[in-house]
Formats: sequence, C-alpha cells, structure tokens
Amino acid sequence: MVRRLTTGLAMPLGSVLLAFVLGGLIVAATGGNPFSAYAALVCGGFGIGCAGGENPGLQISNTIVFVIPLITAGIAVALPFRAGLFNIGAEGQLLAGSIACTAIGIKFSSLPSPILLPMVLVGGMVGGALWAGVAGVLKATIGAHEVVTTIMMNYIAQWFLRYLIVGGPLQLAPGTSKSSPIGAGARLATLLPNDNSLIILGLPSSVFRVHTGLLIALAAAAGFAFLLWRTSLGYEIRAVGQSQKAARYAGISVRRTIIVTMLIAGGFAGLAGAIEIAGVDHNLTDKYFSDTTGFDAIAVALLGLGSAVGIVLAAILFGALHAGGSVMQADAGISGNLVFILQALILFSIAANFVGAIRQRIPGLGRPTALPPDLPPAAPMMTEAAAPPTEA
Amino acid sequence: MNEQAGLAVEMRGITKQFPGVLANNEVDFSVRRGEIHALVGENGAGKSTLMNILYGLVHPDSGEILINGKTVQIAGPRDAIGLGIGMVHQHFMLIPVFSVGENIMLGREPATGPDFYDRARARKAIAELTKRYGLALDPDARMGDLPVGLQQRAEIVKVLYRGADILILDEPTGVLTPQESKDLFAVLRDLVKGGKTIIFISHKLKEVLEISDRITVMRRGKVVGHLITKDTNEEEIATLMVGRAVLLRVDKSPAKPGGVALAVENLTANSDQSVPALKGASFELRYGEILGIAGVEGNGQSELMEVLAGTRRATGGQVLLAGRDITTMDANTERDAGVAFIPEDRRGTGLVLSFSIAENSILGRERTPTFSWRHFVLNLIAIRNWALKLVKEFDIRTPSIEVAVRNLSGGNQQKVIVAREIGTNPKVLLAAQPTRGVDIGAIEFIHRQIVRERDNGAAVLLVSAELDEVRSLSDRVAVMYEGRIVSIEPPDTPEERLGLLMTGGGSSPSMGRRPAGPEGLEA
Amino acid sequence: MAYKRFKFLGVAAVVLMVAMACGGSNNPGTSKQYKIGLVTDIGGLNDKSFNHLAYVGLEKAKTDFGIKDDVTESKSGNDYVNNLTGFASKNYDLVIGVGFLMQEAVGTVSGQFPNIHFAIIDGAGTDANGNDLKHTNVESLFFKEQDAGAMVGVIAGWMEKNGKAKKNKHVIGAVGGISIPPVNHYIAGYKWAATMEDPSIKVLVGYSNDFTDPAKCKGQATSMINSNADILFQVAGGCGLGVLQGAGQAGVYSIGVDADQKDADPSVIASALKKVDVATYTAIKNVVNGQFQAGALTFSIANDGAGYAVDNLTVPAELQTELKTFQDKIKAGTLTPPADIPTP
Amino acid sequence: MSAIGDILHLLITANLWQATLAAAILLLLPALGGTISERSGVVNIAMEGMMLTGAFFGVAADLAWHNPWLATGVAMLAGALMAMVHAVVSIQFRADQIVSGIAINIFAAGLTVFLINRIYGLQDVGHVDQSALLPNINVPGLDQIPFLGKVFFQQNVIVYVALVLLVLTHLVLFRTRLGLRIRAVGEHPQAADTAGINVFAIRYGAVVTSGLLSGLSGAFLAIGISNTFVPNMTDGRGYIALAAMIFGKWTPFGAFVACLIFGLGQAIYDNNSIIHISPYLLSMLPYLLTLIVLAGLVGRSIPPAADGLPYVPGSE
Repeated sequence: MVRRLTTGLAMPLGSVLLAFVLGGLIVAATGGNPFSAYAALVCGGFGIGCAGGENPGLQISNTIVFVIPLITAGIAVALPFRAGLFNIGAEGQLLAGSIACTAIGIKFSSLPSPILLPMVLVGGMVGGALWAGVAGVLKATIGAHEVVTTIMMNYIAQWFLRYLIVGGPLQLAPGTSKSSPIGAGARLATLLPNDNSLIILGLPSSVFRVHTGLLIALAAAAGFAFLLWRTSLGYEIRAVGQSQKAARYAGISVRRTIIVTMLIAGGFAGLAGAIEIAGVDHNLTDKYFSDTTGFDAIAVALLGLGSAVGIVLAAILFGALHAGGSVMQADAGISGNLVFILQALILFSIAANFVGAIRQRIPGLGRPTALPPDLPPAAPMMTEAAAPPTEA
Repeated sequence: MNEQAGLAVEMRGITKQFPGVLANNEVDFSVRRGEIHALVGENGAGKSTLMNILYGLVHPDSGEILINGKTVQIAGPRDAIGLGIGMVHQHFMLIPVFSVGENIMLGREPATGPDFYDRARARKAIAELTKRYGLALDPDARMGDLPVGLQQRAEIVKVLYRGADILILDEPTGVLTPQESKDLFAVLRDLVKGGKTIIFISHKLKEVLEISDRITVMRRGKVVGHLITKDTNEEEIATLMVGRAVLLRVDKSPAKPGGVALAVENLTANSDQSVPALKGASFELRYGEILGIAGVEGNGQSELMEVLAGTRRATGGQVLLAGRDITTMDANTERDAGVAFIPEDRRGTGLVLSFSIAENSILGRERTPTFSWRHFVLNLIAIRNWALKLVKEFDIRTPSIEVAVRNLSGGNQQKVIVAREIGTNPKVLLAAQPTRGVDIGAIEFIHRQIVRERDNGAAVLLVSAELDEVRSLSDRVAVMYEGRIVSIEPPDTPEERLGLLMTGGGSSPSMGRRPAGPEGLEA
Repeated sequence: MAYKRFKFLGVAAVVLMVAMACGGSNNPGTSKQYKIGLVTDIGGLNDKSFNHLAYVGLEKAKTDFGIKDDVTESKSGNDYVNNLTGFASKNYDLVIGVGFLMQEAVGTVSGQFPNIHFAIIDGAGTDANGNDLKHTNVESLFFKEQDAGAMVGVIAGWMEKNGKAKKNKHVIGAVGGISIPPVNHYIAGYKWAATMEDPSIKVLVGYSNDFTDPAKCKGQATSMINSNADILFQVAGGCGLGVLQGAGQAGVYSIGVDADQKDADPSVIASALKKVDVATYTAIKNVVNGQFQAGALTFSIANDGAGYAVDNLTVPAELQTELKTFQDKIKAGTLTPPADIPTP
Repeated sequence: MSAIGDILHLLITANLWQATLAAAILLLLPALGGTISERSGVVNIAMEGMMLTGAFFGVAADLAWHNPWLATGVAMLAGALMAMVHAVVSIQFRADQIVSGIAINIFAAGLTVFLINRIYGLQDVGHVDQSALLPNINVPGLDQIPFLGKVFFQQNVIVYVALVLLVLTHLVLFRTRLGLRIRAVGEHPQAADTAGINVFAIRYGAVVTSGLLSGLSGAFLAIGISNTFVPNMTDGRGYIALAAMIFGKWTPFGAFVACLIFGLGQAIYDNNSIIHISPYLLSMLPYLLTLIVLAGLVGRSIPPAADGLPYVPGSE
C-alpha cells in the first residue's frame, strides 16, 4: 500500500498544483491578486499566516469539521471504484443516512447516550446502505448502469428530504423548514467542552466545533484499508473490479460482490450523514438542500487514488478549501466561487492525467484515465447495461 | 510464379519500440507482386506490428516503406487504402449490429441526395464483387448472425471493395474449419490469378507450406530468414522460429487408465447469447488418461468446459464426479471437490492482470482456510509462501511475486495459471487451450506438466484448437461437433478423418452456426 | 445534482469593490472606526432580494459613518456559524446575519460572544426548537411583509373592481417560492386587501417550489393567466422574474417584490417593498450612536420600513386617494393586515 | 373536486399540452445532444453545464447587442466551447468521461457566477427587453386549428426549430452516411478506423454538436422563456435530459417521448394554484420513471457498444 502511495503520489500532487496555477491565472486575468487570495485561503484552511486577525485554532477547527464527513463519504465513492463501480450517489446516501439518524434520534430521544448514539449512527449507515442497495441490486440483476441510477436516487433523496421537513412528518412547526432536534443522548460530544464561559486560545471553547466524529471517521478510514487489503471480501471486490470475468471463473459471485460493495459504500455515506447530524447540526435543516459533501467526495476519492491515506489527505485539502473560501472572500475580496473552479480544475487534471501527459506519459505513471494505476476505469455504459453479470 | 515481377511491398529497416518491448528491430521485408507471401513467427515475434505499420495503424520509429517501388508515407489506414493495401484482421473489424452491406460499405458508402445512404447501390456493388470473385454473401443479413467463415468472407469482400491490390491476412485460418480453410485457400489462389498480392500471417506451418510462394520468418522483432516455400520444410521453419531445434511431438509413456473420474451424461447448456451450444454431450473420462477434445471452435467445447468447471449453468443432463452428482455445483465447490480448471482465455478469464503473482495464485481460493482466517481475514504469510513455492516449482520467470502478471510474458502468465490449478494436485484437470499463444519453450513445459499430472493419476480433459496438440498429447480423442461428442478415436487417427468428423461429415462450410440467407448463396 | 452547490452562489465583485472602497475609506470626525460584518445566507449578494438590499444599506451606512464593512457570502448552510464566528472572533462591533435561515446560527454564536452585537434580518437568535433565546446582544429586525403586500393588493383589487385590468374577470394571482412565513405574509396582505377592494375577486395562490428557475414560475403564471388572472404578484425571488416576464408576454399586469422591480419587465405596475436596506442601515446607525437595542425591531409601513412603489402605471387620482387612505389606516392601526393567508 | 378529477379535466385543455410541449423542448435539445454524443461513443453527462454556460452567454450577448439571433448563436458557441473541453479531455487525453462530465458541470456553474461578478458587479444581470427575446410565433392559419393549433402552432420559435432538429437528428443518425459512420464509431471504433473513418473527428464533431444543442436549449431558457440569467437557472435539466436519453434508448424520438412525459409532469404541477398536487411526488417523477425503465420494466435500454470507452489507435 505504501508502495502504491508513493508511486501514485506525483500524479495527484501535480494535479493539485496545476489546478492552483490555472486558478491563479483566472484570478489574475479577472483583476485579482492570486497571491493574496491563496494566502487568505491557506489562512482560512490551516490557520497559517493569517493577516486579518483570524484565530488559527478556530480555522483549523472549522476545517476539521468539514473534513470529517468528507472522509467517510470519500470512502463511499472509493470502495465502489475498487469494484469497478462509479458511485455518484454518495450525496443521496448521505441524505438517507442523516434522515434515518434524525428520525431515530427524535423517536427515541429519551434513551441514554450509550444506547441511542450507537442506534442513530448504525441507523444512518443502514439508511445509506439501503439507498445505495437499490443501485447495487439494479446493477447486479439487470445491469442498470450505477452512474445513472445513483444520480436518480440523489434527486429522489433530495425531494424526499424536502417533503419530510417542509410540511412533512419531520417538520418542526408550520412555516419552518427543519426538523425538531434529536435527543441529547444521540449527539456526539465535541472534543473541547461545549462551554461559552471557558476561554481557550482567547475564544470561548464552544466555538471549536471539532467533535468525536473525527475519531469515527479516522477509524472508518482504517477499516476501509483493512477491508480492502487484508480481507477475502476486499480481495474479491478488487478482483471483480479488475476483471469480472476472471472473478466469475474463479467462482467469485460477481452479483453478490457488487451488491455487498454498494451496501457497504452506502453505509459509509450514511455514516457521514449521521455524523453531521449527531455531531454538528442535531437536526435536519434546509442546509441539507444545498449540501454538496457527497459530490466533493467524488473529487476526494479520485484525488486520494482510492487509498485510505490518500482519501484522508484529499479530504483535508477539500475541507481546507471550503473553510478557506469564506476567509478568502472576507480578507482578499476574492469570491468563494474560486474554490469550486479550483475543484473542477483538479478533477479535470486528475481525470485527464495532464500531469502524466506533461511528463510524456512515462510508463508506470502515465495511465491516461481518471483512475490510479490499480483502479479500474468506470465501466463503459454498454457492456454494463447490456450484459448484467452472469452467474453459474 | 512470376519471379521477375517487381516488388509490391518493400519495407526497409523498420524499427518500432513499445514501452518495454522492441517490437520491430531493423526489419527488412519485401513482397513480390502477385505472390502469396507467408509471414511466420511465434506470438510476439513482431508480425502483427509490422503489418499494422504497413496498414498505418502503428507508426514506425524509423525505416521506410515502398509500395510498387515508390517511397510512401502511411499516416493511417486511409493512406494505406489509398495505396491499394487492405487488411483482414485476426479479430474481425466487423460491427455485429450492422448489416453485411453496411459493414462492407463502411467508409466508402454510396450516397444519394444530400448524404443519404444508398442501400440499392450498395446491394448492386456487392453483387458485382461477389460475382467477380465468387464470394457469395447476403448483403442484408445481420453481420452478428453469420458464421465466422462468412464473416471472414465479408472482411475480404470489404477489402476488395476498397480496391485493394495488396491483401494482408492476419492468422486467417485460426477460427475456420478445415473445410472453410480449404475454401479460403481456393479464394486466395483465385485472387492471385486476378493479379492481387497476398501477405499471409500464420504460425501454422502446414498451411504456410500449402499456400505460400515465399516465407519470411521473424523472431523477437527481427527477420531471421527468407525461404522459398518449395525448398523448405516444417522442421527448418520451426527451428528458425524458435531459434533452436524443437521436437514437435510430446514423448510420453502409454496411459494406464484407472476408474471413471467424470461421467458426462447428455449434457446441455446455452452459450452467452443464450442459444443452445451444448446439445447433449456424453462421454467418460478416466483417471490417469488424457482425453482430448477435437473440434472446430464454437461447437460447444468452451461451454462444455465451463459447465464442468461450474462457471456455466447446465440446462440439462448430468455430470458425475466419481459417482457424485456435481452438475449444479458452483466453481468453488467443484474446486474443493478436486476439479481444477485452466480456462481458455488466459488474460480475460484466467488471471486478474493487475494483480500480483501472489494475488493471482489464490484466485478463487481466497476464502479457503489455508489462505484466510474464518474465511475473512487473509493470511498473507501463507499466501506468500504458496506463491513462492509455485514460482519455484513451475519455473515462472519473474523478479518477484509482487510483480503484476500484466508485466509477465504470455508463457509465464500461462505458467501462473497452470501452477495455480495443478499446484493443488487436482483429481480432475480441465485444460482449455492450455498453450494458446505461448512460445514453444513454454508449450513444451506445459505439455510435460499435463502429462505428469496424468501419470500422477489425475484425469485430464484437454480442449485445443490445434489438432496437432490434441493428437500428440491425448490418449483418446473425442471429436465434438454441434454440441455433441460425435465419435471417440485413437490419437493416431489420420487428420483427414478427424477433420471430416469435426465438420459433421464435411458438408456445408457454414456449419456449427445458423446459415445466413438462402443456402443457395453458400459454397 | 452537483449543480445544487451553486444554487445560490453570490457576487464577488461586490466584495472586490468593498475591499477597494475600504482602502480609501476616510471617516471624518469620529475617532473610532466601527467594524461591521455582514453575512449573507445562501442567496448570495445578488439574489435580487433581501441579501442585495442588506448590502445596499451597508454601503449607505459606510458613506455616512465611514465604517469598515466586510461581507461574507455563505456558500452553504454549513457556513453560517463559521462566518458569523469569523467576524465575532475578530471583535467586530456589529455582525449582521441576513435571513431567517440563520436564526439558529445567530442564536448559537451570540451566546458564545456576549460582548459582540448581532443583528439578524427576518428572524431572532433561536435555539434548535426555534424559540427566541432573547440574548441581550441580539437585535432582531422583523418586517411586516403583509403591509407591503396589502398596498399592492389594494392596487390589484381596485383595478379589478374598476375594470382597469386587462381581462377584468376579477381574477388575480400570487406566485410564491416555497410556502414559508416571509412569503406567505406578503400573499396574506395582498389577498386580504384585494378582497377588501373587490369582494367579488378571486385570488389564485400557487407555489413554484423553487427560488432560482424563472421557467418554473413562468409556468405558474401562464396557468393562472389561462384561468383569467390578469394581475400577478411574484413572491419567489429569482424564480419570480419568470412571473413578471410571463405576464408581459401574455399582455397582463404583474407586481414585483422586495425591491422595486420596474426594470424587470414593462408589465410591472407596482412593487411591494421590504426595506431591508433601511433596516440594515438603522441597525448600524444604532451601534454607531451607541443606541443598540436588543430584541425585536419591526419594520412596517408605520415606520417606513415597508411600503410599495408604483411602477409602469399612471395612477388615477381615485386610486391615489384610495392608497393614501388605506396606508394611513394601517399606520393608524385601524387596519391590520393579517400575517396568515385568509381563507374565504 | 378531487385532485384526480381536476387533473383529468386539465388533460383535455390545449393550454396544458402547449405548456407540456414547451417544457419538453427545453429537455429535448440537450437530450438530442446527448444521444448524438453517446452514439459516437462518448458518454456525456455534461449537458447541464453546457446548457448553463449557453444561458449565461446568451443573456450577456443579447444585453450587449439586442439581437436574439446573434445571442442564440453566442449561446450555442459557448455550449460548444464547454463541449470542446469535454472532448479534448475525454477523447484526446482519454479521461474518464463521467469524471470529465462532472467537472464540466461544476466548472460551468462556478464560472458563470464568477463572470456575473466580473461583468455586472452588484447590478444583477440586466433584463432583456421583450423586443430582443426569442419570439413566440403563431403559424398563420395552422394556429387556428382547434386544440392542435394552440399546442403545436402557437409556440416559441425555438420549439419549431427543435422539432425540425428532432426529425433531422433521426434522419442523420439512421439514414445517412454520416449517421452510419457515427454509429460505427460508437459501436466499434477500431473497425471504423480500419475502414478509413477518422474516429477522433467523428467523436469531436458529435460532442461539439451536443454542446451546440445544449447551448441552444440554454438560450431558449434564458432569452426565450425568461428574460435574464439567474445563477443555476437550468436547475438540473441537463440531468433530466440524460434520463430522457436513456429512457428513450438512445434514439431521438424515444428521447422525445420521455421529454414529453417529464414535461407533462411539470405542466400539471404548474397548475397547483387551481388544484392541489404534492410538489414532491411530481418532482420525483422523472427520476422514478427512469429507474423503472432502467429496471427493465419497460424494456431494456442498451447503449452503443463502445459508449464510454476511449479509443486508442492500433489497439485491439
């Protein structure tokens, strides 16, 4: 794995660098100062070199809060990649997870934390798993392409959520667009005491919103790595991803593997949603209408080359970008949109492996697809749609 | 033949470097106008690369090409076609969902009005061609429905339609029945009479000797010999190809058959297109013998092997393994029961190319107690030791077991599969095309391994498209035709008789598949 | 759905301008330069609605008081707390949150920074259950949208009654974005007043369930026009522009919302004004003058915080007086437009 | 009266079907583009981004020159440029075409807002006057036909154009030489190449065409149906068009039928001021239907053989 990492490192790093250069050009071309912009971005993301009096601790805390769901959601995209599946549905699965988590957290709000917290987290995972399972089953049984089905499931989740909290059963009160909060027992503790009077780094400790979900996310990353490289299932997932036929001839049930993969992936995405509810919001709000974690997760998975460590690093980058965007606007006066343009550029750059091209497609590094050397390309529409995996 | 005729093709000092491989190294190659010139060599010798260069699909790093004495630049197929060069590829360049007519016309379609495809004129054009060269085809048939023989015919007509004078045929007989091959040869001779020049790529020496006027032999990207067909023989060519004397027979002691290992009772199964492919095959396989299955590809051999291996569902019939019914077992259970399977498509189904040797060495066994704890957590040490053992025993040439098999030579890739399957001392060994596309050295090694298994008492079922291999390796030869075992013969049965049996008594060339269009068009 | 991310991306040049402006900002007199931070909701600065107006108020305050102003646009709901905290932690004198979507965030952050003044448009600092926490450092700026709605309702009703509309079938319409309080207040006043003017009137109310897609709102409008509505009131932000344009194409009248939208389409005869700029300006003024007052500040016709503009229409004297008397009655409190849509 | 009854009553009004057709056309154009692109073997989920870009530049150009036709041209050009990026990245660099598509959509959405800032600053994108909009045209005579007249002959000019393009696309794909080549490239690029067809040229052409059509749809949305640009005004239509394309099994008329169904859903919802309908179910409709089609309940949907596979010359 370490080997994979080092050999793969040049490509993602180069891609990010390239994206930032291009982004800088766009800023400059539109009359902005890329250096001050990036300086503010770094300050906002990592609390380093802040000119506008930002509190470094606060910035880092904010970044981490964004990073937590990106890690778990990133895994939800990366795992299916390994099986040759392109899960664009992390967002929908995340929403399903947060919905399940909230519903349980409200229904059993009186239960004590040791019981309720596991309930909401597992409930979130189940919700996400079921949402992804639809795509998995459709794929495994009649070969419906998962890219399309997951996109559709994303929309359905979106509208279902709106229904639930705008006039639906989960609505807090008429005229509101949020649910009532989950029980105290369903909430993840913050790492620092949630206390307005206790002063840390010159700020009330309650402003540091980093919560124990961080530990869960890191554990999830470790579990992902273990599953992939140290278990028979992971082996089978990778085998199916690299060659469905070979896997089938070896007696591996391609259908079962596809479904199981999607279920697990959905579980991770659902976990991301549950953690957001249990750790940050404590209720479903309209913020989830505009949530994009599940899409950023695609970039995270690609940039992380589908490896656990890579995902964590990529999640940190995108978390920092998100958190830094606001500061960049406040301090450097460059629109936060730049962050999204950067993200798109990074995607292009990885997808096309411009780096590889620039480096004359040096053998071993210059794989001209979105995916790192040991990842299969997203399966072509046809072979998938036309020929569902057959079993003996 | 007209010795004095000028050169149709002359390639000088062609060099092409692919990542890791020097595919062509200073190759000089020339073909006289109006001859059939055979280009022979083992897989990976550089034949196809050379021809792809001539056809503009690949661009040489250096060297020059002359057509009819004039230096030319061939940037792409368009240029090649313009120069009157046509190529019939080993893997047909046909679109199954298109009609024969559309396939032939593609790229040079007749048009009416603004740009409408003119079906009528297409029909007429094809009718003329088929009349001129006696190559009957139904222009409206769906290409996917034609038997290979006719598909190849369509490929040839396609090339002729483009006005080719120089035809390149890449391994044209690989997929043909002996009868279809004969027809093809007749066609080729006619074409040459009609003034065409033909380059014939093959590794089947008998055919080469039968059809060609001159022979160019390649080995490891270099030309190692120019021969006049009538002054040479199989041994000479083989020696040139391999670079050393090779014995074309397998030496093995007579078999000592034991009890019945596999009893196959009127087994039926469908192909991937879910049309019946196996139509009631019955035979017995005994321990300590090699039963070879001779047959034209596409007569149900693949399906038979897959059903026996448990990777394809049988639609009827019964398979008994030492008396135990295994008809409906899946691959894992069968493997546990002692059935090992060497699938025919090495790269496609036998290996996960991006996996390391170690990983491939447990493919399908990743949940066995040997390699995993509780069928879940992999035992990396056990896997490593196992892989090292195989590499040593089966002489797999590799720097380490962590190398991805993608980076191994075809022969070593095949050895990995053979090692994995034989390594567990199976009771029954199913070997489908075990030596397809591997160098002669590896062929010899693999043959020895298979014979050794037999001598250790295993029952071996062998399927091969190479009749020679079947005859030289088997103790008994079962001939398969139209999804049935039509006869079981001793290995020394003359090739002519086997060929006849393989073609169901050698009637129409389109057998084994649905005939296309009216029978009248055939032959 | 990746597009959702950009559903409400705002304008950055604004901020650019702000930055420049700040560079050369001179403030005569006052020794201390006040620092004011404005946080938009996901609508962004050019939502053609209250975020935009809040900024206008901020700009006015800057020229008048020479304050240092900074703006952060929230890219998603995740940013509210961060952006508010960002300004608070830098000891800004006033942090303004725009939009009721930010209620909970303001409630949280104002609790963490008791010494920082906060103001929130269209809401209060609440807890998760939506209860006002009544923090003493939070100024809640509420609006009586129903007042503005009522005034344009008068215009619509009067025209129907007197046959001044296009079809005169006594049918008018209102297209809302999503059925939420700020939207429904407008419609409530509109329907209420129109019915008072013309008892025989029928008021169609529809929701596009969208705030950004003009085509959706145009569809709503067209359907209403097909049902003989000839005056359409849009309460759907960017989506609502489709209403104005649809009305124009069908040759009927339309009514704008929040800001004066007479430029959006010739068919716009009036606009219901919600003077968020005034409110923002007032909040800042109070801080500068040391008159910050916690609790609710309600902006209505009475204090000129809400109102209407007559646009592409020459108002008959009769309607003039009608509007005048109606407005006076509301100011005097003898008439009180309802906050909830009346059901006949 | 019950909602069902109301809907049934609606279904016999010409107005509903007029609205349905208009809404459908908005989806049809990108769907046609997607069909052409994927028939040539390039997966295209970037219609959303191309449409959005087209909408923005269409408005910008119309505001500048007050000429809807010129503006429409600019919109199509803008869509085509976005498509070009997709083409270069996924054909030349053989990038994963889905990732490239996602990137296009993100990029377009980011860029348009970024440009609003640069060009218009705080003043919102202005409003195009009625005179400079793509006009609604009533076909003389025909528009008087009861019912059908209103549905088919009292529409925006783009609707007529789109219907022509629909027929044209069908003819080109399935009756012409060019179409034969496009499909050949999408089914078996190697075969096409060895037949002397320029695979890259065909694929570039197809992808760029999808950009032109998506851009046209963007213009229809921004300066035909509405008169200004609102960030993300396309509101996911590119994705619904994708669904329609699959629903229609990669055929123009199939996609058109799908678009009509989706359009009908929207048109019915537009009447919620008269009858009450849950917005949520109707909003889910297109996606649910697509899932059902994919589930094979309405016949399987089989894309071109080489759809999504980059072409490597000389490979087998």
